[in-house]
Amino acid sequence: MTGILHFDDVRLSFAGVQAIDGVSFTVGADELFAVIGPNGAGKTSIFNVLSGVYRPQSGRVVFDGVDLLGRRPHEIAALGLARTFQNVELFANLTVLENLLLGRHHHLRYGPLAAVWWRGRARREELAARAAVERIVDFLELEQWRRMPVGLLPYGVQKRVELGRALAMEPKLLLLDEPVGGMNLEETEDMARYILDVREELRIPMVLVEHDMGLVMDLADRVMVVDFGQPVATGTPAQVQTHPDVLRAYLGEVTTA
Amino acid sequence: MLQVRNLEVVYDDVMLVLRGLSITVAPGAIVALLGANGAGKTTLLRALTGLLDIHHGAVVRGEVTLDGEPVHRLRPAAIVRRGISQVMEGRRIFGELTVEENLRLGGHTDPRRVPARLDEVWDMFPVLAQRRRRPAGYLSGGEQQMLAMGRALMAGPRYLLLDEPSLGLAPRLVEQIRELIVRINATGTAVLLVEQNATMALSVAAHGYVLETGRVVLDKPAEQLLADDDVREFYLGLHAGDGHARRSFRDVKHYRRRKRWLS
Amino acid sequence: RGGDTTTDDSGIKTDVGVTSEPCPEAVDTNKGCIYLGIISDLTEGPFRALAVPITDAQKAFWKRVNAAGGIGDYEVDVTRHVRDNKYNPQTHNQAYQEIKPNVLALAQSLGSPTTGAILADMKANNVIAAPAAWTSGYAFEDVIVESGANYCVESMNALDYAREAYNPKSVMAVHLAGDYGDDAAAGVKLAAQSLGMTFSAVKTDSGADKQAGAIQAVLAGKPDLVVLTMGPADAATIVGQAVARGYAGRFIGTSPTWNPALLQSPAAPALLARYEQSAPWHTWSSDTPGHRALREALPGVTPNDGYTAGWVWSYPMKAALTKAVADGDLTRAGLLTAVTSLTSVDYEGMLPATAGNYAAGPNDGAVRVTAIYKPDQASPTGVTLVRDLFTGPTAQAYTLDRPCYEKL
Amino acid sequence: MTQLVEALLRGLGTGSVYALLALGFVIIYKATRVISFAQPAFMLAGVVAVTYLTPAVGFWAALPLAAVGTGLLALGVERTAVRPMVGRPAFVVAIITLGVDVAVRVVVNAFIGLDVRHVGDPWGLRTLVVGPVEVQQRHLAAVVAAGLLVAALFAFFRFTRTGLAMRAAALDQEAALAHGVSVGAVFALSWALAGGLAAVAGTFAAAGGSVDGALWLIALTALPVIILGGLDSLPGAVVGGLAVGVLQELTATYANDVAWLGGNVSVITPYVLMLIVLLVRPYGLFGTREVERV
Amino acid sequence: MTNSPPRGRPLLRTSYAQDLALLDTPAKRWWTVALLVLAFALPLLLTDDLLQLLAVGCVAAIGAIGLGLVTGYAGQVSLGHAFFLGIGAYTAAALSGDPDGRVIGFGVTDIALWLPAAGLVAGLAGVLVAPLATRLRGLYLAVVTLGLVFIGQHVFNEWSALTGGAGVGREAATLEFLGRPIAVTDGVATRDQKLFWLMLVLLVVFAVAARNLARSRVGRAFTAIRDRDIAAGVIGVNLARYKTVAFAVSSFYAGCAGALLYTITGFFDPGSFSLLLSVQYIAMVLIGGAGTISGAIAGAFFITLLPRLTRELQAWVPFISTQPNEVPNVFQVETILYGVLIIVFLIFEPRGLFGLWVRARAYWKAWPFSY
Ligand SMILES: Nc1ncnc2c1ncn2[C@@H]1O[C@H](COP(=O)(O)OP(=O)(O)OP(=O)(O)O)[C@@H](O)[C@H]1O
Ligand SMILES: Nc1ncnc2c1ncn2[C@@H]1O[C@H](COP(=O)(O)OP(=O)(O)OP(=O)(O)O)[C@@H](O)[C@H]1O
Ligand SMILES: CC(C)C[C@H](N)C(=O)O
Ligand SMILES: [Mg+2]
Ligand SMILES: [Mg+2]
Repeated sequence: MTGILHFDDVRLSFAGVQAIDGVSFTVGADELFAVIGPNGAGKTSIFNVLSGVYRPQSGRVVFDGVDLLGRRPHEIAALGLARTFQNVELFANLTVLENLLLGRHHHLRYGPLAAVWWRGRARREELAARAAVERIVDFLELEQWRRMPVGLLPYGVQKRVELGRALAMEPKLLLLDEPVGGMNLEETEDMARYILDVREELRIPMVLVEHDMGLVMDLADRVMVVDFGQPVATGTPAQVQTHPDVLRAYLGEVTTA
Repeated sequence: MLQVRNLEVVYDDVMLVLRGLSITVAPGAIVALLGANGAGKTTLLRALTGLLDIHHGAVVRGEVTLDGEPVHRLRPAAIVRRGISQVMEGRRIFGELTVEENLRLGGHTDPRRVPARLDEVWDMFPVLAQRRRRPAGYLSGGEQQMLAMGRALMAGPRYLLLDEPSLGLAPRLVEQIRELIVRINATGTAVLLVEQNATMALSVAAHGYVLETGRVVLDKPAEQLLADDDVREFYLGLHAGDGHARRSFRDVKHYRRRKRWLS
Repeated sequence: RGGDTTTDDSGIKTDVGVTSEPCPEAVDTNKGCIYLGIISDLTEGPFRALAVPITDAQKAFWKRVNAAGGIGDYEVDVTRHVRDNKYNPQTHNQAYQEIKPNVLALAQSLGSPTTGAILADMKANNVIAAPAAWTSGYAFEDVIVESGANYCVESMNALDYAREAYNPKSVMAVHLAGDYGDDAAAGVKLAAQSLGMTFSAVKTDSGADKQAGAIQAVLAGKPDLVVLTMGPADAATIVGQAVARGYAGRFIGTSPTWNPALLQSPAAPALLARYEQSAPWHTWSSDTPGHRALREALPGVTPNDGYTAGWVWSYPMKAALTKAVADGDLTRAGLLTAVTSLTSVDYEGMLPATAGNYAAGPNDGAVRVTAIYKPDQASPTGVTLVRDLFTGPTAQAYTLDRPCYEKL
Repeated sequence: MTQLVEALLRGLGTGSVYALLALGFVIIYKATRVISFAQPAFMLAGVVAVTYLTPAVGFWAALPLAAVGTGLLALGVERTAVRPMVGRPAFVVAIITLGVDVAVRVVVNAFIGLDVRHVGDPWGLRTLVVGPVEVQQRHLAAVVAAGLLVAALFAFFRFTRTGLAMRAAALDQEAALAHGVSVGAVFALSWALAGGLAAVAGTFAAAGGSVDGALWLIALTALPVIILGGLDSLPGAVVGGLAVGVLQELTATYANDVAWLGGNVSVITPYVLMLIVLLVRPYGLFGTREVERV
Repeated sequence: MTNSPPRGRPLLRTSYAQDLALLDTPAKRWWTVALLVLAFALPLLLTDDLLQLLAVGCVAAIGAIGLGLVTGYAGQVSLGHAFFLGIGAYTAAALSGDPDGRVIGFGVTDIALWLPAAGLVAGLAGVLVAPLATRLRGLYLAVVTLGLVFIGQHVFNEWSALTGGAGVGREAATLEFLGRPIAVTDGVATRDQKLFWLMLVLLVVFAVAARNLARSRVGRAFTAIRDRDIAAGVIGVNLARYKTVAFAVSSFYAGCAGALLYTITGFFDPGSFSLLLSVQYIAMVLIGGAGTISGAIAGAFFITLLPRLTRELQAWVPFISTQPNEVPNVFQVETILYGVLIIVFLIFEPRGLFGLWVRARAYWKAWPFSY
């Protein structure tokens, strides 16, 4: 089986709640894979398992040939897995640039002693990181916000910075948790554009969790629907959209919003 | 009748956010308030419920009246007692209290009615009833939104202010919330619905306002708004004049030519 | 940067802390002023209850000296440069640095560790201090003009007294840490050795909740005599609890362990029955010219032996100043010379006439008298005399060759 | 055996005092998410008030009067020094309370004067003899007082509307405000309660002994106690207090000299116990786990 | 590098290198130079007792910078600073102590040896404590580190062979460099002048080092941990490692500060390393403005000078008694003022002294068009 990510029969429970109940899926090397499902279905939990925040009771997660289970978040990040968060998790007191530089944290290698001395290695690496980050600023059109503490930015821009921070990690796989949640139409359209650009220009495969069905149906290659921690259906957007279980569990009578 | 007249609000003594804004919510009505991020919707709700203070905001001109009586100088508790309740943006449930305790707190100003109202809320949100003794922080986003609404209803409001209730909710839940709003409204409670999801908001509201940079730019009955070209273009994502066809996100134009050197 | 040496009209050499202008509160405005500093524990430290009366008594003492004509052509001011040390060595040092450029000497430097923090600098700059403490180490420091028996000698006398009074076979020293407590405990140890008693020592900390260990040690060790060296509240806790839990022996507290208000405490019955207090000199209400002058100088105060101590401690400084003026050299160096050549100090009867021989060196100059008191509801300071100033055989025979606390 | 039982009982007695002290901290923490370092000063103020009032009105009237008085003092401090800090980081407020502690203690010290003082409690050093075992009455009194107060407080926070409002305000002031909770009143109430409790705790701490300026130090023992029990847990404060009291008394009785730790080891047992427990349970024995999710 | 910005356009940057510079505007450069010149000239203007106090301030600033790194930057509130200061002080004092004295001493009197040693031993202690920090958060960590102070104090009190014991104390480290004593008055300068210069130079070195650390990936990782630790982990910051680094660096600074602090008075006792000392350092960081190096420095001087200031205020409050037996008296007022000034400061200037400075700068920038 090819693919960058294999999620195999994972089970995770919290004191009485089965958050993930035997979910399996594979993400192809160049795929935009969407996960949808009702609130509390376990979508964010899947992401948290992937990024090492939660440790599941059973199952297997293989990313790029490496078993992820038991690894700590920063190790997983170093393997090339980046994500955004459902509720913006930026470092609010830092500027956009600093947030993006933090994304490059593990691409910088100098240690505390070099940092104290600064001249030489630390400075060289910082300059390189800075150049790399500027490319992302450019890519996501963040020029005007560069030096603002992100806490002061409009919500939509914050979400974009978060995407930028994930891109700064130069990931092999990108996880997006509700990238357009809480955005208005215009901002949603912008974000959709950036997601498409990431795919087309950077060729990074993605897993997308989103409630905006329009976005999911337009962008995703394949969609998995989960409910109560269990997979309900997986298939192309068109297949899923008409699946009776999906309609019942998730979409309700209205098909697309 | 809840009325806002020529309201001006500043933050930190300098930042003028609402610039002479007027709206009216009639008893028993559903009114939708649309507007881009940062238009001032949340600020308006804060002004209505007395929460400007703690954000270093203040009403500098204009007034908010409830049945003709000015309320914008009252403390939040007094406003809640007069029948205005708010569901805050971002749910703001008390993560470390149990679900039931969250609800009880909602009834803080009207303790005698708490048991009866609790039952009503359990009826309306069976999921919550199942989780009544769990810390609310462990609920998923949607569950938390239901809890926040239930909590506001515990005060038995005549005017319910909802700040983006569909935020982060699954389509079916958005649908549920929509129905819920209708049901709540059917009991005689007026609803002021702040939404990004214009489709949902305008499908329940009788009247709608569109806010931009602190001013009301459109003020029309809902069906007229639904037919408005600008609203269709910017809030509903429909092709002007093209019936119900939704524009695909893949077809959104680039306004700026992207540099290609990056890849 | 240090005063330059000048010579005044009457030919007396002066440098720092002596002015020809009158003191701020001068009796005779034609006289110059000698400024002495006071660094004491005035607000929140553990010895505040003692330090405040000590300081007051010293002010009264020097006021009396000034009223009686001052020292030569000078009066003495101890009010201008008063600092609070909070019983903290660093604070003490800072206060010292602050007032050092303006004072000739220190009328009071309260506490053993605090004084330790400025000792090196005092020696380097010839700054004399009257300590408010009785550590035996001071006998070895020329710049310190101590008064009365030190903690070590006082404990020896206490044991000699106990030997006569009820002949204990075993003794336990319960003491705070530091030169202060160690010094007293060392005296107990040395005396116990020479008197053939078994000795044990228990260190404790101050605080109502920190005495459990000491109490347990007393109960477990069942010594015939316990010598306490600590603050009044802690002493009462130990006496009260130990007796309540069945300890049957006796207690002696070394000064300044006593406080008259302890007689209102729940431990009062135990104190009245089992406790005695040793002291380097007589209590407030005694009948000597010095005590009478003290009471006159401080009318209306609640009796407290802090006053007595502050008063007594001031005599040698007065003697040294008088001598320095007589020698025509009121510089710091001159004052030091005066101190090291002092052979007696007039304590106005508060200490024996032999006391105050600073020229004689540590062992020969050491004052070795102690009085024993017992609690008494009727007396103003809550104690009555059981044994007048005496020097026991142990203390008499002891050679003070180095600070006692080093021998614990 | 008798020795062990007596040590345990003494431990429970002092432990109850610690528990009472800890309750004050917990209440303020629950309502405002702040550790108030002003508690020691309030405790001292309360005790000193009792020492002044007892001769005039008797101990049993003096205690509640002093508790109320101290509660009012705490209220005043809250109004002037802490209220302006609403919404600021907990640590800044904690440092403010330290400033308050310094200032209040100086004033109280002035009232203590030059002599030690006494609360004039009815128990003194009297003991109760049950078979071979002797218990000090003041220890029993402390146990009973702690038990009653904890039960009352627990019921208050769990079952009353005000109690719930206090907990809610602690978690999210704005949200609580939006539901009609007067956050100001919550703060005031919690400080007043904590102040009153401090006075009671201090009185039991001083019962059978004397009051001097150093008594405040005992209040610091409440810090390891609350951490041990869990910062926001009332039962935790009690269990933590009793555990610390008993352990301390046992150490004092059986192992006060440990070769490598020196003498009077019982003094640091609370901190050692706290370290060990926290290594195993980062939120104390009963503390609420902060909900952490992204 | 000569790619400085064109004249007259100070804010124009033509390379990332300029952008990364420590003092990135001419104004900042001028201010810094002026401040340093003034600081180095101070010994010619002030009396010895003030210089000594300022020397203490410099050392306190080193300690405060250290605490600022772990608490202000990395968000790990530590009340254990006194413990690390103590470890540094005793390491240095023991190393440079007299081998034949009453307490442990090894006769290594050169500051070039005992200062780094003090820092390293304290840093090591910090590394040992760090595992606690990785498990605990917020106030739990604060109180646990406070436990460290109590336990440390007990050990210091009891281990009299090293510390002299409670209420006794010992001599501090000897200030000697290349066999020559530093802290002695000679024809060129007084002891206190030299002390001040020495401490000032050390402060500059430590401050620049901290500033470099703060703007590096390490400093960014600290802030990330402070603001959102879970997210920091997910984007690749090794939480355990950086918390450890933060504690190690902070304790290193504390160790050095502890070693130097008492050389100024020459003598210290175990009672010094109490909760009060930790609290003073926390106050320095908060009052200066958490999360800035210059704030920590300003806060350190504020807290160091405050007691002196309150004492000087005596002269301005004539109606308050100077008699310690009357209430209220200056000594009480002095102590109360100490508490109250801290309170007032924190209430009215939430961003600390640093914030005050930012405001003043904003005001003068607009000058003469003040608003
Ligand atoms: N840390 C946790 N502790 C306890 N329960 C948790 C925790 N995290 C999640 N859960 C529970 O697991 C279930 C799945 O939650 P999750 O956040 O994964 O849902 P979701 O699909 O992302 O929902 P939404 O669309 O609302 O974001 C929920 O019932 C939630 O209460
Ligand atoms: N506490 C505050 N202090 C200063 N400015 C504020 C504050 N709160 C909001 N603002 C500013 O006021 C403007 C209106 O904000 P508001 O939150 O009312 O917008 P909104 O329409 O609710 O936006 P959203 O859709 O994102 O919720 C924004 O520009 C915002 O930056
Ligand atoms: C008189 C006392 C205040 C002195 C104290 N016992 C000391 O030696 O430090
Ligand atoms: Mg989710
Ligand atoms: Mg809003």
